[in-house]
Amino acid sequence: MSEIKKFMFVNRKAPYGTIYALESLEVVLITAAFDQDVSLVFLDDGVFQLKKGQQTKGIEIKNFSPTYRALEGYDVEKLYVMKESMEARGLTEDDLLVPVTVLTGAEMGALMDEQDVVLSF
Amino acid sequence: MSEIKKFMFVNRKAPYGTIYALESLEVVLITAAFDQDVSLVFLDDGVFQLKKGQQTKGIEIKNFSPTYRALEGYDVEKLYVMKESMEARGLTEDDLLVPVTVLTGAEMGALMDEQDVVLSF
Amino acid sequence: MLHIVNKSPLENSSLESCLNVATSGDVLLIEDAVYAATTGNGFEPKLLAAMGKVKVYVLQPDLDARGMGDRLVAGVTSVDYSGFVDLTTTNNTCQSWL
Amino acid sequence: MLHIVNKSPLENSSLESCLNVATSGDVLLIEDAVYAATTGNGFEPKLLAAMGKVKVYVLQPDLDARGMGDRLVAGVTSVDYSGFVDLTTTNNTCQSWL
Amino acid sequence: MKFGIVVNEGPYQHQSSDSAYLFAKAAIAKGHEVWRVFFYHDGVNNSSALTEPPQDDRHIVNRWSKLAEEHNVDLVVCVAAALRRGIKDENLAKGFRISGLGQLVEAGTKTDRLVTFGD
Amino acid sequence: MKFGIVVNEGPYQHQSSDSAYLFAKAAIAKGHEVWRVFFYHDGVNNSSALTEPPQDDRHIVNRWSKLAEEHNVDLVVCVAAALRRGIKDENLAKGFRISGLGQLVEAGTKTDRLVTFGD
Repeated sequence: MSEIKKFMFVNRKAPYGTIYALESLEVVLITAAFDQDVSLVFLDDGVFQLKKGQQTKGIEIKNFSPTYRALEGYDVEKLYVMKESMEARGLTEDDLLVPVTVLTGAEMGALMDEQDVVLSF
Repeated sequence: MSEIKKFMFVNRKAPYGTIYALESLEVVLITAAFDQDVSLVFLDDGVFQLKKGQQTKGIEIKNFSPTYRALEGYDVEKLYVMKESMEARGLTEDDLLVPVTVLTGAEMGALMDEQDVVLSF
Repeated sequence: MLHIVNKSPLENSSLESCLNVATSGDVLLIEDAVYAATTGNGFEPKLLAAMGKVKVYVLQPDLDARGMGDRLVAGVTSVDYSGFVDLTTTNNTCQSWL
Repeated sequence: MLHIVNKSPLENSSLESCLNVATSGDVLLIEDAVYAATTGNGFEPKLLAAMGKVKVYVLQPDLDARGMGDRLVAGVTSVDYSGFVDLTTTNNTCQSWL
Repeated sequence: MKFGIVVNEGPYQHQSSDSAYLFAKAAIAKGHEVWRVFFYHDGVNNSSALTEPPQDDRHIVNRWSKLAEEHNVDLVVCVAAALRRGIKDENLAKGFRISGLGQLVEAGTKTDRLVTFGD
Repeated sequence: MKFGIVVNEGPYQHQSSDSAYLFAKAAIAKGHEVWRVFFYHDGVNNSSALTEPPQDDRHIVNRWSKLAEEHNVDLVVCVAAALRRGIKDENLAKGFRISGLGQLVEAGTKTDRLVTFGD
């Protein structure tokens, strides 16, 4: 693919309750492999995807959270978390698996406006 | 089936956006056909199921709301709507397709406690 | 950009999230989100407040299907599927608040 | 009776509806609803208020899966799947707030 | 006690099917009987014999089949819901059977407890 | 304009597939091109050849097949999502093809607009 576009992945759902977080991550990896400009944003319950210490043995579902740590290796480095969403869930940056940039809702809206393609699952 | 039990069907979802309302109605009809004691309760967005004047031609989905009017013919006569849910949606009893008994949340909770089987879709 | 919302605001927080993030542009309510644009619903005050910064549209076929065609909140613009397509072309991108 | 809730209270209104209707009995939080029983979440005050009339349980495996095992709100009782089964037998009926 | 279980969502997309399965297994481990699992709505997709998850993932369909075989659990798929979603005898996994909604009503009348899992 | 459409939910259970179809039809009616529809997550269930809704209901699967035939729309089903949910070539409806997630990325790069429908 010759064109390079700005892809934003909007993650708004908690992990495990539904498969969206996992299957979204699969798209992110492929999009990065196609050398596109990838941003991931986490807002609402999506911030829970990045919570440290996930232990899924008791629900017999694979823990896919280590993949977030591996994103850097795929040159996916733009990770944004919405401040208000994090605060409403009693979370701080220290609770998250990876370093992120924290944005306010308005800043996130502005960032969204700059994209070529916005994908939401 | 010799046993007669008190079945309550809890309808909490709007019609058309998802299929639950329609497929729930199919279970209600069968349960009545098996001569069980059937109650239907409508709360939260479920009260929208009973809204008069549904015109589904533009979305190419079958309008199943006339079935609520037919329930009486199947001896399904216990229909309850939660007062707070109706009010929060700007609806009154006049907006509904069928006569219902209006209950407060607490009254609905008490009615739920009396059932043998509660089914929610 | 165009923000598309498809969930009832009385059951799900996605419309509220959308309105917190969208600082400008168009918001289109489809499927169960159309209830947000009906008079007397509990979310109405929040929708009215947001109408200062975004323009709100509603998909009429979804409103009609739900028997709510006659109670549209003033200031909300009704569109059919053809108008929905137009909104995706007049805006550069669209985000679905699923 | 036993009320089973499986949705995040920050995204969906089902837990709030449940707590408005349930005047007594047990409430079990499973799947994404377990977030309601974690300290510092926005729904915590409403959960604490409800704990005067209902007893609240949370499914520990779902809490652990989400990395929230160490931040359970005080007064909420944690159960495993075996305890979930017990709750359905000690109560006469159960309603899932889907 | 005698349990009936209702599953309203398909495998993988929602956790409901996993929760239902782990509940059933725990009930059986405690000496209860899981008399019937009724698959309704998208729940009928739990019975597709063609399902092939990644190797490192749980196989939700086979897990149900095995539970049925080992503990004599009656796995019933709603025929109307199944036809709407492309589940027929030709792609039905082992241990499942397709039948009518009356089987759900019966699960309500014949069991001590009916527990529903869905979205 | 050239459109890409993403469908994330199966037929009947959610309205998303209906909305996506009516949007596609309206876009074509206005002279736009619907270049590709990508079916992801439970959306893959839109492609089951075994689907048989009641006679008085719309046939969501056939409707997609017909759209593809008449307007040359590329209907792509994600292979990983499809295997997880029991969709394979043997039960794939006419006009659909199974392929990888790269086809979704391509739908993003090669079209003017990408519109997502889901739950």
